[in-house]
Amino acid sequence: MKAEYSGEVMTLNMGPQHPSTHGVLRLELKTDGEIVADAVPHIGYLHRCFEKHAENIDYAAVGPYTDRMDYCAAMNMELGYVLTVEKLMGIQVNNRVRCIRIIMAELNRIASHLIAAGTYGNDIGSVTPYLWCFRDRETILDLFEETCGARLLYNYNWIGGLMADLRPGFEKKLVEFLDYFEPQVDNLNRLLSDNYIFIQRTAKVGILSPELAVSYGVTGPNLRGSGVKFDVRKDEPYLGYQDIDFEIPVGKGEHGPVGSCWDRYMVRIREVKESCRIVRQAVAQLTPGDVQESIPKRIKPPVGEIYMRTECPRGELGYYIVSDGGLKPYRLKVKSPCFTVMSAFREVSRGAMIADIIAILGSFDIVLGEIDR
Amino acid sequence: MLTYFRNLGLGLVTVLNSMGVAWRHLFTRSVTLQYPTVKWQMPEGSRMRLFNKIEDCIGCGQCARVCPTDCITIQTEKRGKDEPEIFASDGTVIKLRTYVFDIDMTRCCYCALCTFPCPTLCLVMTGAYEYSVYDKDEHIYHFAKDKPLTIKAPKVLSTDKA
Amino acid sequence: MTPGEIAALLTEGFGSRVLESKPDAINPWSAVEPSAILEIAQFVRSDERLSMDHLELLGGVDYKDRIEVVYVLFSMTHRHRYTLKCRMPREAPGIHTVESVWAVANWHEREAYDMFGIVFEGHSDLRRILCPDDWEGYPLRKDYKFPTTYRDMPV
Amino acid sequence: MESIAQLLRLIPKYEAFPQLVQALLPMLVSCVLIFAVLALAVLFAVWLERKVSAHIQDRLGPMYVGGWHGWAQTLADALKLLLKEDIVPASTDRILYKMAPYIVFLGAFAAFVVVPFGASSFVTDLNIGILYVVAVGSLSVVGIIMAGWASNNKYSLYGGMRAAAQIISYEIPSAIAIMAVVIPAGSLSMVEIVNAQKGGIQNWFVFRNPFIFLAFIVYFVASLAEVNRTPFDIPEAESELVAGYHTEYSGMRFAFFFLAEYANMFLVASVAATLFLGGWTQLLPASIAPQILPGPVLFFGKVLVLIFIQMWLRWSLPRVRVDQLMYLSWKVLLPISLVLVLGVGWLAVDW
Repeated sequence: MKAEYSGEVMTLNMGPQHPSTHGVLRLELKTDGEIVADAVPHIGYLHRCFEKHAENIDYAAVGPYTDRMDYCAAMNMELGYVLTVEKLMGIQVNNRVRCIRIIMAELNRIASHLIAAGTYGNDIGSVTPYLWCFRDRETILDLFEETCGARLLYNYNWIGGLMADLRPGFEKKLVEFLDYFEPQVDNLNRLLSDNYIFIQRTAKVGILSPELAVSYGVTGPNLRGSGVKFDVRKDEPYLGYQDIDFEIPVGKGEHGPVGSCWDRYMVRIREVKESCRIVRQAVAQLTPGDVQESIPKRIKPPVGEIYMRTECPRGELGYYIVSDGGLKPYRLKVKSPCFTVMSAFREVSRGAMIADIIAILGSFDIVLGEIDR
Repeated sequence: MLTYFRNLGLGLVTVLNSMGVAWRHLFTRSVTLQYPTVKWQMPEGSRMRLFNKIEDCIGCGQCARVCPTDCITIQTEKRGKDEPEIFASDGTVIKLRTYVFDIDMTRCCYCALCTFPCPTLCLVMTGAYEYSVYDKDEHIYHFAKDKPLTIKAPKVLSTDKA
Repeated sequence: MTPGEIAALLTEGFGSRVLESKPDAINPWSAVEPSAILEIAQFVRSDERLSMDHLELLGGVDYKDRIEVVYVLFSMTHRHRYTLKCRMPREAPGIHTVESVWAVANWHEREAYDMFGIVFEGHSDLRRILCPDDWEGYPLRKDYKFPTTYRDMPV
Repeated sequence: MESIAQLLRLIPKYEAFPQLVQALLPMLVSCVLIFAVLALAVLFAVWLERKVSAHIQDRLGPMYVGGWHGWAQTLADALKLLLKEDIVPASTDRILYKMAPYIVFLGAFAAFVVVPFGASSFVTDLNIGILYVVAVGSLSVVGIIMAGWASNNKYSLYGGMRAAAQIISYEIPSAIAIMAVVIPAGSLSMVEIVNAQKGGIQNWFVFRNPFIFLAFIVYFVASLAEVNRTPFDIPEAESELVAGYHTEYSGMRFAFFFLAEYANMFLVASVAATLFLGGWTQLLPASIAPQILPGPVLFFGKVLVLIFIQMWLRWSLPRVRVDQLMYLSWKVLLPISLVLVLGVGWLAVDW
């Protein structure tokens, strides 16, 4: 909906303290009445200089810091970092550690997508899905707390293994949860996704064309929402994803052009179903073993550099580590998916209305901790 | 003209549909846990406040070295030859007297990296989560009981990182 | 295409301006003349054998004697990845922007400027992105001294 | 009001008062009575809303204040807001800022004069009753625009402008839908309309003919928009405009806005109940049993059902965008209500 605007312009500051900017983000809107001519995002309010910290503490101590980047999906953040250092040092982990890591990463993906769906309902105006999603997410957090003792920031993945093994009876509780959870997703769909008002609010809004998405380096559910079938778990399988069969949901544009807010939202909901399937297969592949057998006593990676990507719920997370053979990483650069999606926000939100700005921002599902690092 | 009425019908049907789902949830059991009267039952591995059994602590400083946020400060001094031999509960001999063992819970990031290298496993994370205080200094827990015999410049064991 | 072929393609295409290539490392890379970065970027993107249309990472690295800009490129169609590096002197690191080739470079270059002081000529609005606009010094440089106050507030 | 006047004559030496006081006193007493009824109803409605929203979202809602299921929660909130500091931002338009909440409440409160709670318990029987209600109902939008403009905050200004556009464009379909009831009832006075629906459920206008049933739905949807309830709560959209027109209000003024919103909700529900569901008339057909329940109990029962439906809608639907709101009013509700009036008029003429 490209509405050109005329007449003088009023700048409206949305943020950094605003109920629906998903964190401390400031949007400088140039508005004429309801139409927004230009939305300039300002970031940096949550910058905690993670990369400078990482250069001053040793490899194992960087783990808890990576949790703090994307606090909604901390498990996937640690996993990315740990896999990169293991690949640099050439450590092989046994099958039990790989399966537990897949289970934890996928459970964390379900929890993160539940936050995304819940807050998106809240941004569009209906509060009930928010409460329902957080009620289901609570069970996942209990499973995490029972295994590693923490609910949100786990430090569960260590370089070469895990902090603790699964408690007995964990698999039974997990399967019970999955059986209870899958019909709940259809419940949420009937309440929100198929609601005509919701479709009207999100279907023809915030169109991100595939070429624009690739050129802006958008990855993850936002890219798949635009119809590009690309997922690191299928494209460059790590951790044993190659012998788990699951599909990649892609936006098909059922209600209006491909790449609208509704498509991105629906890709996340379908991904939750796929994650449930992955967790079931990973639980089946669990084999007994010691989870801490290949944890090195002293972590001193060889001189060199490494770049590795993993599929975190918000997109493709990349760690670029340069090591000079010492105890501390020489340089650690993080490629954050939300950072690149945010750079495309200005392009996508040109000519939208104020209510659409919130809808577009919610459909990108950004977390400011990861953008500002 | 047809799409006008189709949209109208679609709007009505989906609105009634989502109202039906909401109606059914009116009668499902609510999941609220009324906190002050009913306490949350913590799983036994949960990582909340740190606790150090000072009798078993041999003052090695491993925990202070591995902590990412430097919230543990330890000061020890050699025990004299004449003093009686004391042993930790698991038999390791204690050669250093720790007269300062402070954990600053405001800086702690609850990552439990310190509980693993402890040789006598005296540093553990308990399940206590209700310890809010009015004054920040009360969050610095002092576990050491002995007094320093020879007063000398405090040698801070934890390497002072950036 | 394997990293070896990519390295060969680059040296054959640009000869002397490709300084050094290491296709067999864990992360295959080749060092490139900073002045030729825009041409190589356009070639790497437009050439259908390479078609690197996804700039994954653009980051600065501060080695004691030089500052490097690292471009990790990925191709959606051929599914292969390659890294380009440009080495610049520490005093006045400057390089041409690749924003016209990959739009994602806009914010990544602003972050490299903010953290290392690398000036990207031709960039649409080169401002600091993470630190406040009037922040002195470039935080991620190795010789960065922490300011004690910022606008006379203790830091 | 006549019954109140007789009651007052029982006071000894009532005739000694000057003539003017004798005329004004009944009005004052009935005004206080209406305010008390409204305040009690609002207290109950706020508590009900929190309980309904809680159970829809699998929560419990207020449980502690005042014992069983926290019945005194709203009273506690009102007291809290009374004690809260009443901030008036520096560069606001003082007079407008202070008057806005009272004007919004006035719009709802004044309309209760003509609403018949029971057979004889109404304040006056204006012969242009329903026209008066529609006229006074549009007063609250003036208050909202005053609040939006006076609090000198861009978000409030947006909220005020949106409220103006929304309420004006939804008054027309609701007024036309009311006409669909006035034609068969033959009179504008609310008491006449209720008398026309006496004698059991089959005489209610809602079931009189399909046109009036659709008019009831059109009126209900349009009244939702007039009261700023989801899916039309755009003036105070939490996720876009922070809190819309009452962003800068705090303390007692904010409580008054809250009171006004629920009073408006109450007014709209009572008008709908009087017009379409036969005000205080009985449910069972007159042939089976005469009216046993007193009028007001039946009336409040119907009003509570309608208020429950409004709350139920609020917690299960998302919010529409401003242009979709306008589309719904001008392109959907207005044509349909015109057709309905045509239909009702065609049926009312006995060929």
